[in-house]
Amino acid sequence: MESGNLAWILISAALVLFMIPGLAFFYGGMDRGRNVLNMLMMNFYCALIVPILWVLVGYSLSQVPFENDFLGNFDAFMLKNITEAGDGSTLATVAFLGMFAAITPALISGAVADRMKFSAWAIFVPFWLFLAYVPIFKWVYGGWLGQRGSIDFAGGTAIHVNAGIAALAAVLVLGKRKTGAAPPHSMPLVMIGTGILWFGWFGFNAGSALAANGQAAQAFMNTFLAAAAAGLAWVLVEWLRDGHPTNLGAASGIVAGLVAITPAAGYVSGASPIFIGLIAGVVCCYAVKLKNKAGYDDALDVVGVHFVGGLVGSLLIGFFADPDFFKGSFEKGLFFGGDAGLLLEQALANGVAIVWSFVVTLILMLVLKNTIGVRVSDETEFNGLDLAEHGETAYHS
Amino acid sequence: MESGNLAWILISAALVLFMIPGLAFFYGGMDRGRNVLNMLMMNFYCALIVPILWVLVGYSLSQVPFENDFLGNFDAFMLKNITEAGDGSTLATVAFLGMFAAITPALISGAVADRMKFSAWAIFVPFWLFLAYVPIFKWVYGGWLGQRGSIDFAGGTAIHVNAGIAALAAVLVLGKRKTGAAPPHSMPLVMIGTGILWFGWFGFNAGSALAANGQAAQAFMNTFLAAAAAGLAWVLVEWLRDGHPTNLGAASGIVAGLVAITPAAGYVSGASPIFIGLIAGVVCCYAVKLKNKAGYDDALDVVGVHFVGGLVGSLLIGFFADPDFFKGSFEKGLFFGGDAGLLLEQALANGVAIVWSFVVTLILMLVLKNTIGVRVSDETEFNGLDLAEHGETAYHS
Amino acid sequence: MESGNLAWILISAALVLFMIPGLAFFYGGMDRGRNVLNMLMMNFYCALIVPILWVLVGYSLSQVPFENDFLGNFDAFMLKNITEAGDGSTLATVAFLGMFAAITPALISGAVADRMKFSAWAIFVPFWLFLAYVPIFKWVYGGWLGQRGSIDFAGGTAIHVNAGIAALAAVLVLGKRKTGAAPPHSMPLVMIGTGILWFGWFGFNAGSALAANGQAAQAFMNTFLAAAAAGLAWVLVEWLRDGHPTNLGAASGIVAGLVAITPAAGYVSGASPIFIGLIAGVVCCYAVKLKNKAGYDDALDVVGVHFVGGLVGSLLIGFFADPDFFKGSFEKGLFFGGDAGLLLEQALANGVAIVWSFVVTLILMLVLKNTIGVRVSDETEFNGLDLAEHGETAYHS
Amino acid sequence: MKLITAIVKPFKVDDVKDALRSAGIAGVTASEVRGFGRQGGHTETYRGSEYAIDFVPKVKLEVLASDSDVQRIVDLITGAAQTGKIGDGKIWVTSVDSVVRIRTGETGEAAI
Amino acid sequence: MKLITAIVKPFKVDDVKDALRSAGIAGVTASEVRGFGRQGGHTETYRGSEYAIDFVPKVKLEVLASDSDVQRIVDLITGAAQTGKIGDGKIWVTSVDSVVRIRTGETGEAAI
Amino acid sequence: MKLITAIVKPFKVDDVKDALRSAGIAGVTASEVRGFGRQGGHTETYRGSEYAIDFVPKVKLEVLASDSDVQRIVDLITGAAQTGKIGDGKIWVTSVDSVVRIRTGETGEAAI
Ligand SMILES: Nc1ncnc2c1ncn2[C@@H]1O[C@H](COP(=O)(O)OP(=O)(O)O)[C@@H](O)[C@H]1O
Ligand SMILES: Nc1ncnc2c1ncn2[C@@H]1O[C@H](COP(=O)(O)OP(=O)(O)O)[C@@H](O)[C@H]1O
Ligand SMILES: Nc1ncnc2c1ncn2[C@@H]1O[C@H](COP(=O)(O)OP(=O)(O)O)[C@@H](O)[C@H]1O
Repeated sequence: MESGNLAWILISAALVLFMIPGLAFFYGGMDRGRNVLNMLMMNFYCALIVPILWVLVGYSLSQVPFENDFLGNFDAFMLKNITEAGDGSTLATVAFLGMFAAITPALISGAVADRMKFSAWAIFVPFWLFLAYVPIFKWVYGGWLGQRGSIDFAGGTAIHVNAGIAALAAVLVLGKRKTGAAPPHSMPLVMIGTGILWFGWFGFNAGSALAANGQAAQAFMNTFLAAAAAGLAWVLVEWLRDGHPTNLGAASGIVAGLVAITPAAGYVSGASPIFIGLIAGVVCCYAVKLKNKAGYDDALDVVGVHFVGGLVGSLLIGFFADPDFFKGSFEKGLFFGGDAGLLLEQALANGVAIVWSFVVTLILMLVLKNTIGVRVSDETEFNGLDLAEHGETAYHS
Repeated sequence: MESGNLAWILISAALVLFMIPGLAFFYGGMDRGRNVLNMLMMNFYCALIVPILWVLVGYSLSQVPFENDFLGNFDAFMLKNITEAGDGSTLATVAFLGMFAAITPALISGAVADRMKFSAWAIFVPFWLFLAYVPIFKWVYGGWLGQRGSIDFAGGTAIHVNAGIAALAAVLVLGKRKTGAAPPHSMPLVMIGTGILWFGWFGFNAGSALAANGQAAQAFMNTFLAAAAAGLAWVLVEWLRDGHPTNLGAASGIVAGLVAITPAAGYVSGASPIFIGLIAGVVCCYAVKLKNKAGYDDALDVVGVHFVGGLVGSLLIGFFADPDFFKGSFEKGLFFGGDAGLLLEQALANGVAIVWSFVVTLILMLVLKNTIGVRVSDETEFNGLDLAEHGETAYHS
Repeated sequence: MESGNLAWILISAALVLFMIPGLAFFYGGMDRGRNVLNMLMMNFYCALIVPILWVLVGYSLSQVPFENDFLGNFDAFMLKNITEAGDGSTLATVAFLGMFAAITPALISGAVADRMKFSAWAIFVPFWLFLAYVPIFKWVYGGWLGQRGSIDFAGGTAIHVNAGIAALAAVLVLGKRKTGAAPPHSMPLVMIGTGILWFGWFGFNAGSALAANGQAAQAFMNTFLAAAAAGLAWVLVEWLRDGHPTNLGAASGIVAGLVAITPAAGYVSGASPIFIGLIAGVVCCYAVKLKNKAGYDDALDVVGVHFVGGLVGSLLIGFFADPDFFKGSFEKGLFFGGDAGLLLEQALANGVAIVWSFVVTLILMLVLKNTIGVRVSDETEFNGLDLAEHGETAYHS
Repeated sequence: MKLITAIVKPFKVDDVKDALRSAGIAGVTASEVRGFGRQGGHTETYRGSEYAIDFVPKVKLEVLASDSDVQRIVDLITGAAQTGKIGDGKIWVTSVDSVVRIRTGETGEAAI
Repeated sequence: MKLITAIVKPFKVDDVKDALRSAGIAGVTASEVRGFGRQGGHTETYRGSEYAIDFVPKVKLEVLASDSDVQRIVDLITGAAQTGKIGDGKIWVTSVDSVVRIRTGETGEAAI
Repeated sequence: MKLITAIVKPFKVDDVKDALRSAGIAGVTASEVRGFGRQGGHTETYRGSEYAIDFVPKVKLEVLASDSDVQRIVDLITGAAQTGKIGDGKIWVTSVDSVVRIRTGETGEAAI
């Protein structure tokens, strides 16, 4: 592998790792001051446990051999047979993918905020990794869904739709917060997280080309434009509807745009990312209000931003995919001379991911609920999880 | 393009994007706790609106065709004719330059802090982009100023002098704050911004070589040394003059050094960046006090740091430019065997940029003042802009 | 040099620079709210003074000519004879190494927190750089210790053991804080620092391959795994021992793992980084409590994390070194078919570094104590160093 | 006129405020305080070292009232702030000599 | 001796302090409080959801004074803190039994 | 019953609390305040511009006590909070009409 490609994968992997604290601050700033450490810990915990599981068997089960349809095997247990100090390309790729595996369950933490027992979360994460993440990842990348023709550049279906729908299942089991919603305890912390997320997402998306090439450059440009467009759209909707353009709106829009462009980043070109961003920004801005009507308590809008944003982006591939530009072997989108074939495959792949992820998450949460329990005591909920669950307080003078 | 060069441009572009939140925190920490969100929003807004405008027509007007003297055309409207997934070098460059376009108006926000209507800012930014940034950028890079012989590696004239003098024009129209100056509400936030800015500036300067080559390495080294030298100089002046070395002094000096080395980074070598940094640190440390005597209210010292720092660095090129080292085609500086020719060209280019930017910004602000108005109400100024302009409060418990 | 390799060194150097603010926030968040700016300033100061000293004579003394045994010379004074804009590889390496030189004394600041005069620190840093860092660096890399066979990939001995034992010497001279220990004033700030540190450490370790190659990829993977394993280990020990898994535990474990893998990153493979991380996490988690028994006041546990972590990692090389994998010319570790030779060399190198660094730091601190004094007044200690030493206050409303 | 001062648990503030509002009480001034009493504090552990935090967060509410309203207000607060667990807090009443409304300069009961 | 307590708008604190200082008043103790009264609170909107913030930021000033100074101080504060808009705040006066200056142990008016 | 209010230096709070606890005093309410008095404030300098900070951080302690305990508590606080340097703070005592313990509804001395 050319040194430039390896350098690009390595720095991209580092950027994705950096997104985990970024996500923690994005969520933690939105949370109450007495629960922020619990939120940070739920995220950092994913960065501690998942890498180990990933190199032990996660990578192997989700990738090896690449051609099989449903699940990998144990051939690359503890990176066995990946002994290539001379080149490093596979090692770099395994590390890069390990970052994705670590951040995906972390996404769910925003939904269960303010009330989930940390011990239950500590068990939830590894089980969810193997029950939901590894199989869906396999099916989408090289497995039966991918082979049918659906595409997912950097993880719209495999990551955002997957984690987003799991968030819904999790909060349905968990129940509503007794303490209700509260305004963000530190908007600057939210914006620090947002800045890190956007920065890191260039690695997430453009790094997924696994080389520093034209597709990476286009994915980079798309990541830039879709985030801007979605942030702009969200802010404008707010301005017209609520009377104020807000920072949280800008931040939410940016993230929604990044989510939506994730599956499409390496497959669309020209003005398409702007349209995808604008659509995702508007749709997610309304989608986060669904929970009030539907009655589930998705604390920090994982469903409204990640599930909806990921689904919107993944389906829009069916319209905007442009294989001519990329000289790629995927099908054309409806707006680029294709028929509905790709759109249907996208719908199918997401449908399968939704059903599978929802069901296994529901079962996992129900098992946890009926064994060790999933909720903190009411007293802990009112007094804050930081002290009761972690023996720490976020701020002292 | 070699993959290593493309990787370098892409990561540099991501670094420059990251500077926008960095700048937001640098400014936001210095601001009052009740205006910090307005400050963040002014910065993030630039990252939302400018990318779209840039790919629509900004890039085309400022670059295409490269040889013309005054202004580009619409040939690359919405990146038309930039269809090169195979290589990616132009796309990456357009994205890289788009980051510069986004951060330049954001620089101005520090001056107008605490009193400018957000709606006025929202209109100011796109107009300023096309009236001031695009033409000056064109003239300096490839246009009539550049063709005469002036040089500007990463945007001393085109970015810092330009935005810095625009900041002066803007506050002259805007008037003084009724609430006066206040100490920074969160110095840690200022330092978070400073850290991100320094980190990102390696992409800004060394990335401007548009390749991972010797010039990039030298620009990198210069960015490292000038920031350190200027930070050191500022802190020492403070220590001797005011009795204390301060964090804000270190942060301000670092930024002043980064600004001053920006135009020179790819043209100077050896100990030159240290001298440029030391000079910029001392000069800017005194320049920020000018406003008290001159009577304009440049809230967070955009004039004193960016205008003065950028001008100092740009003129010092006339002394320190070292084409032999770079085997470059630019003229020699006075200290390296040249005559005053380069210095005069630098002075001319900056003079033109100053006059143009000042005048168009003044007109733009006067038009805004006499139409939608540029200032918030006194009550909003006293109670804080965050709540009135954005319906948000930075911190809750 | 291939552009991909240069790009990798440059971005790695930027990442290491970014670690300095990261370290500042990690320490500053742990400190009291009235001393946080002093802590930040101690760290940022290193980033201002060291780069200048490094290019003046530091690099030359520690490297030129590469073959000598004890100390370099002045041949590369102010980068003389490093005139290679065409390629840039040496310049990039000098910058990269300059970042290491800057962060090493900064590590010590955590120990002397809350009571050291800033003027004493300002003098301590440059002297310590030349008395402790430069010679040990020389001996380990290319000098007599390295020639004997000890290895240190990215600075376990030369950086962490060195700074860690110096911290011990410094606090022995300095004495205990009158104000005692206090809980962290801002855990989110600690976690921001932790996130930046982990992110930057990929540059620190994987960049030390000085190329984007297989060794870099392995060092990257090792950095990922060891940090995760150590963070996990620390949190689990806490959970079992103290009843709560804490954020500070996760952060401390991550840093301990990063420290421990630093010397080994380019020499170990497979599951070895996980074992190194687990061991470092457990050992350091207990080591930070030593100070209570031994009676020295290492405020933020520089000894327990950096000295102990660095030593553990450096000695474990004697067990885990795997030259076959890397096709390297170093000796085999005990677990990979070697004899105790490498372990003994590691012990010797660290022993020499410990004695030298401890003694010169002790002398330096004693001289400072008996000349300008090293401690602030009791009143300053009680009222906080930020105001008295820097004329600033961290937070205003 | 009297000043009624109540120390209550933070998460009870909204309940008390709503109870007062429903009963037509026009104003309250609240502040963050830390209390030390029968309700113990707690311990926090950082890197294995324990820190005893003796003070627990409370909110202090102050209500100016005419003499005739005092008992009613005290009862309202007691009712709304009670959880029955240790640490519910105290209410005390002191006499006020005079009151002024800054905006109008009104004094006495009219200023409340 | 009396204790004068004033609730004022935050941006008026400096004016009040300066007025007291010019009039030779030696000391004040200030604290951040949140007030609920005729002046409504406000609404904040996050992701389209509204949060009613009923309490508005105020500052509480406490001044110990000898009986003869009370009226003068009340007038000074009223003058300096008045904007004429709702929410300017209240002043109330209570009687103090005794005062001690910790540094010296002085008591009574000498301790103020 | 009386309410004892003390303004003390922040780093003396723990000493005072410990002194009260050893003497069997059951409860205290503390809050962060800022004081303005003989002890001057300080100046901070940012980018060469000076900002006068007139108020210095203090802590306010409030202790409800039965009449017979008052002198003892005042002495305890004075003893524990004294450094002898300007700015040590004040203690003042006011009369309390009635006290209620919210948890139980107990009143009077039993509620303290
Ligand atoms: N003697 C006292 N003086 C002032 N405040 C007190 C006193 N005793 C208790 N408090 C306040 O009341 C709060 C609750 O008191 P505590 O003794 O813990 O429980 P309870 O309210 O059930 O009696 C304390 O946290 C403190 O703020
Ligand atoms: N009855 C009351 N008891 C205690 N504080 C009060 C009372 N009424 C008002 N306040 C305080 O005075 C502030 C101003 O009162 P408000 O009714 O809003 O306007 P105004 O001062 O113009 O009458 C309130 O925010 C609150 O802090
Ligand atoms: N007249 C006063 N009314 C209310 N508080 C006061 C008064 N005078 C002083 N204080 C409070 O007491 C603190 C200490 O007072 P100061 O005059 O500085 O020193 P000392 O306590 O030595 O007399 C002040 O910071 C302020 O909080």
